[in-house]
Amino acid sequence: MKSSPTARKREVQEQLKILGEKIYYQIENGIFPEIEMPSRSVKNIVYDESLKQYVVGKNRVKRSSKNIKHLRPFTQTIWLAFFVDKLIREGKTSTLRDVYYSAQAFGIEFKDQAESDEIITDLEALLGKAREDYNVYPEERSAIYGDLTIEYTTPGHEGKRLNLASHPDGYLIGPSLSTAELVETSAKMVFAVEKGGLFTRFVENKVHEKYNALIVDTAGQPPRSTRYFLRRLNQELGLPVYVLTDADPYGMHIYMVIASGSANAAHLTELTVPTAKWLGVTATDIETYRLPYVKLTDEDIKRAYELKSDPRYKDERFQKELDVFLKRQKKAELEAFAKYSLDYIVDKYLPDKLKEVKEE
Amino acid sequence: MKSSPTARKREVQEQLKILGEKIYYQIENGIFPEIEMPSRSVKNIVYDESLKQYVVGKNRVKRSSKNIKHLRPFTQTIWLAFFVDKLIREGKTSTLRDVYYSAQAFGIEFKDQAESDEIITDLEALLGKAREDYNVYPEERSAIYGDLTIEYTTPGHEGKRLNLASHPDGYLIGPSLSTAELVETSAKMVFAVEKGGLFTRFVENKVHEKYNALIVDTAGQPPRSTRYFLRRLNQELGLPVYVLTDADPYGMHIYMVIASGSANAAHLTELTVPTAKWLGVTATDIETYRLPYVKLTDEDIKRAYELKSDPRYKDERFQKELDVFLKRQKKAELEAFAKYSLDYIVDKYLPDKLKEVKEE
Amino acid sequence: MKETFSEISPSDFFYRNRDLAGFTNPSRALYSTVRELVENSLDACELERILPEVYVRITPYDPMETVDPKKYIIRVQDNGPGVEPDKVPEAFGKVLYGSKYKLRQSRGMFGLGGTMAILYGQITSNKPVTIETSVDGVKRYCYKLMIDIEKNKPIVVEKRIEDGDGLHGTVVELVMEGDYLRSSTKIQEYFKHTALVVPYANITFVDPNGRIFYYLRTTTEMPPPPKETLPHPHGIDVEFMRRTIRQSGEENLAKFLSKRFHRVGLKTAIKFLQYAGIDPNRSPKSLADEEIVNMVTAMHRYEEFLPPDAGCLSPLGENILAAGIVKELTPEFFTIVVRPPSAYSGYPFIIELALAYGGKMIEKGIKLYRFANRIPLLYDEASDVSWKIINEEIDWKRYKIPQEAPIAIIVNISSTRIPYKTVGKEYIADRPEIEKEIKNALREALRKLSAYLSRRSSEEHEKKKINMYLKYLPLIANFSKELAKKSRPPNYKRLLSSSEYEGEQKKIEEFTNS
Amino acid sequence: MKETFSEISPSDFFYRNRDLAGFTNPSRALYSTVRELVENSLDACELERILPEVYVRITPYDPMETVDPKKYIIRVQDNGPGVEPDKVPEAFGKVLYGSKYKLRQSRGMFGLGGTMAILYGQITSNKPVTIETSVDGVKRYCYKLMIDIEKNKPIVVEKRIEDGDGLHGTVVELVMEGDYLRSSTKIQEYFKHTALVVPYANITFVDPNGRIFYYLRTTTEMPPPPKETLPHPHGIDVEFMRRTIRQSGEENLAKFLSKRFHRVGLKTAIKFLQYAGIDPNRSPKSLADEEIVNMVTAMHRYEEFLPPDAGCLSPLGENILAAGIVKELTPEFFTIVVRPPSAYSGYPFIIELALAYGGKMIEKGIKLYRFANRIPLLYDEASDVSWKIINEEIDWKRYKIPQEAPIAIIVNISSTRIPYKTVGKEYIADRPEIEKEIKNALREALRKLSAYLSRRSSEEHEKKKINMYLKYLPLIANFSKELAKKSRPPNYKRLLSSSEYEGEQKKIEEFTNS
Repeated sequence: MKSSPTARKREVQEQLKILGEKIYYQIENGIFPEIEMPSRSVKNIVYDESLKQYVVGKNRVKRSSKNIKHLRPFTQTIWLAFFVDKLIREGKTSTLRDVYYSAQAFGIEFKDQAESDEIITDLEALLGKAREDYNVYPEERSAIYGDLTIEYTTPGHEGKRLNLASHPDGYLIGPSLSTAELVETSAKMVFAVEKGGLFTRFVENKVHEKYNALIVDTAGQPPRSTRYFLRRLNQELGLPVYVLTDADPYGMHIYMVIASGSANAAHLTELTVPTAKWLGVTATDIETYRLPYVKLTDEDIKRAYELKSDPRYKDERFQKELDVFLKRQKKAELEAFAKYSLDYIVDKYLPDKLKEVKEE
Repeated sequence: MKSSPTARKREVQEQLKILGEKIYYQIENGIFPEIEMPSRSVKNIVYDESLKQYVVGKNRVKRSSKNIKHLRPFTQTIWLAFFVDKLIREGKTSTLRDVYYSAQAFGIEFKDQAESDEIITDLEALLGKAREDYNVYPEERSAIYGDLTIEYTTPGHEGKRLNLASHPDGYLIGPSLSTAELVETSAKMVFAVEKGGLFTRFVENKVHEKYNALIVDTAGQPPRSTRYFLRRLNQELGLPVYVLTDADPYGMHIYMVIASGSANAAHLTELTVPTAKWLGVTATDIETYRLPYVKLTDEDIKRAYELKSDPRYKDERFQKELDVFLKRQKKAELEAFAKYSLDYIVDKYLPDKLKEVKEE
Repeated sequence: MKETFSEISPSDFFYRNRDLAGFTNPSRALYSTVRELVENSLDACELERILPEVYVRITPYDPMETVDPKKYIIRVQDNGPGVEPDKVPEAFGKVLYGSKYKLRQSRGMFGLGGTMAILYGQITSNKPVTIETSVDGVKRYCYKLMIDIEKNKPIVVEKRIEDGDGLHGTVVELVMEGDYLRSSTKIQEYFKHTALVVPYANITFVDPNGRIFYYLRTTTEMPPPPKETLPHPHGIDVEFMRRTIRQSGEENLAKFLSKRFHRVGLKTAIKFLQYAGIDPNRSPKSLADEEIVNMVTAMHRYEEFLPPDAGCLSPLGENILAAGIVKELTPEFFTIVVRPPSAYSGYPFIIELALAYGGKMIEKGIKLYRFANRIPLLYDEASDVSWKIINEEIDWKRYKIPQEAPIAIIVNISSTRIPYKTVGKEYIADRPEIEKEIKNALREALRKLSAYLSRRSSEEHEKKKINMYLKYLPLIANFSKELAKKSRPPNYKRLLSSSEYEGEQKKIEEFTNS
Repeated sequence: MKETFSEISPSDFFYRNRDLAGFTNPSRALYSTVRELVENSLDACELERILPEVYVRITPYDPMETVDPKKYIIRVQDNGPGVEPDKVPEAFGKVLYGSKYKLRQSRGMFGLGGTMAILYGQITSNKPVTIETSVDGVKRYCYKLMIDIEKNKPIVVEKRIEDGDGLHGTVVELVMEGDYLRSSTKIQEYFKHTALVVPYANITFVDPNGRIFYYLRTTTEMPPPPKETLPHPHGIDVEFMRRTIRQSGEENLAKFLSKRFHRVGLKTAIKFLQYAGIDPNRSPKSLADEEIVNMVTAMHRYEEFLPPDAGCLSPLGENILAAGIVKELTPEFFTIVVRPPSAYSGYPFIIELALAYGGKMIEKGIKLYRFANRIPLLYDEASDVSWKIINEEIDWKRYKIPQEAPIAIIVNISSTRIPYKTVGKEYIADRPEIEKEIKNALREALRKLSAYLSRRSSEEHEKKKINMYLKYLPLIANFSKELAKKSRPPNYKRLLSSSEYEGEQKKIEEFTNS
């Protein structure tokens, strides 16, 4: 991603105007308006070996207002285009939920938020831009801490700078941070951790100083704004990203989504950090470090089998880890290292694993 | 709450030492050690009219190591005392989850986190201090934004100051912020809102400037650290607190817990803001503002009936609102105002309601 | 100690084991009595093609007694053909004696029911039963009978001849211990069900509280009377063959088979005997035991016999069933499926199935009305083959019928022999042949209901479609104006007037990530 | 068209309705045949207190036929008392004739089973049944019989006398169409169940494949033989009273009642007659019909009669049941509850219930073994009163028995009259009196199991307790040292040696916010 957030917003506005003109022209000429976009059907989602992520294939779908079944989603899509155009012009953001409710003011209905989320994703596919580019954010928030100076582009804060090591509870990765310019950092790497508890532990144990690192709390499966921000840290600042998760199939998959993206966002190629590395906690670590564990649930086992046949996991290392999960039937949490002491994970486990990954 | 966070930590350490000495003395004298604490049984939780909150009554329970059924929780409690003493000495914090795992390093078992959470609450009752005072925090985090300057007491950041209007995504209310000294503010009031989406809307619409306000995202039912912080804003800075929630029985109860505390924390009296006011969204507002609504669920209805007979709700206004809920069977979300426009809630609803509350 | 042996009479056997015929307790016995007597009346009328008028009354024997169980007088009166006076004592006072021991469809199966009711009345009240009957309307014969149970013989206590008043028919009145409190629901249900399949009858029921229930005639069409028939070769056993041979007078086997068996002509008989390797010219009585066994086995295996002719059966017929459904259920939609005759073990049967949907009388969910030779079956529904089919064999999803749709299913099986599982005659055994016919009938009915529902919904659908264009096109026009920053919306009215959009019914193209 | 009437014989009735007695199809018929014949053998032996030796063999009739259903030879041989030669034809060739039509407990109830098996054999194979019997071991009488079904009469096809070889007993051998493939599970289950309650019998079963199953005797104790008994006043009806009066020779009612009814002495008879307002000196035969009805009604209501004496019953007894359970189930724990005799409608009955737990043979969950007069009941378990009690009436939580605990429950009801619901004799009707006894028996057994389990667990508990102090006290000592900033832990050893902590078993004080 080379273009800055500001530039991208301008691009989106241009695309929306062209879309409007096209539809206007069709109607004026007595043609039922129609739009075309890449198909997001499962059949059209393919794994791209070189990008190491899922991408949408070449199939495109037409949505025509002539087709009675398309009429409603067609209108919803055009309304959304109109709505986000207005958001950008006014310098406002909206949550996914706000979009759902806002429609009513314009005579548009969504039967539930799932339906409006679906249309938001459609617009992403149509424009080839992430929803953050048109100011729509989810509510979940994750956080960052460490020596990074940013400059806001948010209206009212433009030009102001902030150093992200100034608040030890960490900074929320919200719309302002997502769209801020990255000015300067002394950091050499990024640790993305799955949990707030470990994030606090890392800050308290000065991992940012000891390792010259930025620390990111992904708050579980990271929201897209966080994946987008991780990518910027990686691409714009050239920082390697290391991911720490719980030792279970879902934890592994948090890493994988950061590195290779999700099938849901296959239509977007700028949300991944292909060079991100998974430090652990691996299935093997449970044995090596004799961690307290619980039995895999049926759900976990099912998930592990799914991942085994997922092309993103074809790497031998991941296959092996999945096999260990299935064989030992154990899972463990990041907090499990507290069995030894609160510092153990920082002072012992982290150096071990960094060494291991670098030797690979 | 008069004493500063730092002073309170010293108090806790003193209490822990006395506890240890008492047990040491008992054992040395051939007595099975025992401790005594206020009973947290439902029978011993009473509503205090003057404090307008639940408090524990005069019943006390003895936990004796002689009783085989007490032996295990007794040991767990003493271990926890030992563990948090260490935390404070080392200037570290721990999540609830970390406590659960840390026990293993000392030969103590908890069968699940619910059990360790229970013991943490016991220690609160034993010492009469909130767990934040002995450095144990939950993972949930809420946020604050607005013109407030704080000074950290966190090790490594002591004496550093930060203005909370400097990061538009808001500041996490984590351990550092909770324990910071409140230095200076130009704010005249605090808005506590239930949701991140609305929090962002308020920041974007400059509610902090228009109303000279601090904006707090409670992230649903606020974690205790946030209630503790709201109380500090109210008590130390003398700011009135206004609460905005979804229009349903659970939303109402978010306000009520901020104002009058929860039964779970009846053993602590320093987590409430008795003067906090509920702006809405009320059941009546759903009709007045013709908001999009959904039907109350069975769960909601059950909850409403429970609240009706709750002494905290005996005020006529709350009884009336609960009756409206039960009669109309409707509930609505804060985002529902987006039906009119994204600005409506700030420009129209908020002034209306502030006026209404002040006229009361 | 030596064993001593003794013989008991059939009456005595059923007296000792009355549970078996549905006379388990005072409540069940009262219901069984009403049912057996009403069925006898209906059977008698139908056999003579008389439009039935049946009057049923239950009165407390002693008005001062208030607590059930107590003694009741049960009176059932019909306008049937009456019973020949000299047959009366044995027809009503002897077990295993009656007019139903032949291969002909009738409601009664075991020929036990009426006499069992009388027997039960006698042992609980010690009162004789009163029978009044007239075959010609000129003379009415009035009997009072008891049964000598040990000897299985009627005892005539009193016999009078009265003026017939021009009315033919039979009245049975007996006294028995019953429990109306606990059986009233079933008894009323019995009448309602019966009314559904005999819309050509007038039935009046006066309950012990004096309340009168009328079930009125809405059609004068009656089902054809059942005929007696010869046994089909597939349905016989060795014992039956031995008996038939013993009674036979035919000189050779070919003639014997063609005269004594259903669906066997001379040609078929000869072809079959050749198949079985038996000389067609042999005398039937010359067959050795072993040869009889072999011939019966061959008959079961020989597949060229035509299936049994259902001409001897008396199904309800579409018209009568329709009249009953319209009268008792007033549905929004109904369909009747009459399956072609089929047979199990050599007994012919016909399945008639009706499916009714909606309207004010039918409640949500599936209500099953079961009939066997027009007898309502009310007990043990869960064990019945029809219920098994509804629950286990039908893929309801296929028919796109909404869950909890208000549906009534009426199944009537007509046969010379209903395969009940118990003497209580309450549920049909699951013979594969019967299962198949009911299944096919139900499937056909469900297809029709499914077609009806989808026709109804597609009409609604068309209307909805036009409204959608009217609603959405103006919105699209306006948003495009805003996006393109134009000063006025594009003219979408041309699209609305274009007839083009109406044709568009193509399958939706993929457009969601599902 | 006029109705024609005809009479049929009891054989003919059951021939036409053989479904009713469990002869529904070749698979069920084979099972029923084995069962009826084995039961007759066991009954005969037990009546004479002979330790039973029963040999059962099923052989294919034609070894070349391979597909079921096909013809089988069934042979059942016992060492019983044999049948008087002159009674043989009627005992085996006539329906409703037998030794069981009296008030005495026996396995057979309807006196139909054996003859039905023979009848079924005849109609499917046309072969005579072979009976060989010897009462003295000197002469053995060998009969070949057929049944004239229409006349309900035996036909003696052959009669021979052979040397008895010193062996008494009876052999029945018949040929019938059967389906062993589909009935083998039930037949084997039948033998296993039977072995559980007749541990005093040797049973050998040779299946059609030549496999031999032995069920060996482990005790020589036998239950007391059942006795014939007079009817109890609560269990009679008007018909019965009329018959008894007709046969009576007593000069007055007081004597009549005391001689003809169970539990009625002269004093009781007089007290009762005073209660009923009838002069005790009247002759029984002088009673009018109405008076008989009133007397019977009064007898039912009079509560001073002693309950029926169960002396005529032949329950298994604890020893025999224990022997059977140890032999067939080898449980970790078992308990037997024998309820005091009770009665329903004047028929005495006794419930014996055993509950077995654990061990290698009993699987997880509840397995129910049902017996009625020692007959295993294998079909329709779900409809049985015992199953209803287990599922609906027992509050299992009360007994703190873990879910899925391996439990076997054996219920045997002994009575002069078992209230079956069908002729097939497969499940017990839910009479309130019987329900109550089974429920009480089960509760008592569960209390004992519960006590056993808690005794076992409290021993484990005591050991655990001491270990807990050993584990936790050192920890407490150490943490208190740390908190108090002392240099050495306090001396906790004294606490361990104190005997005080062992006594502490007080109810836990409230300490959690629940």
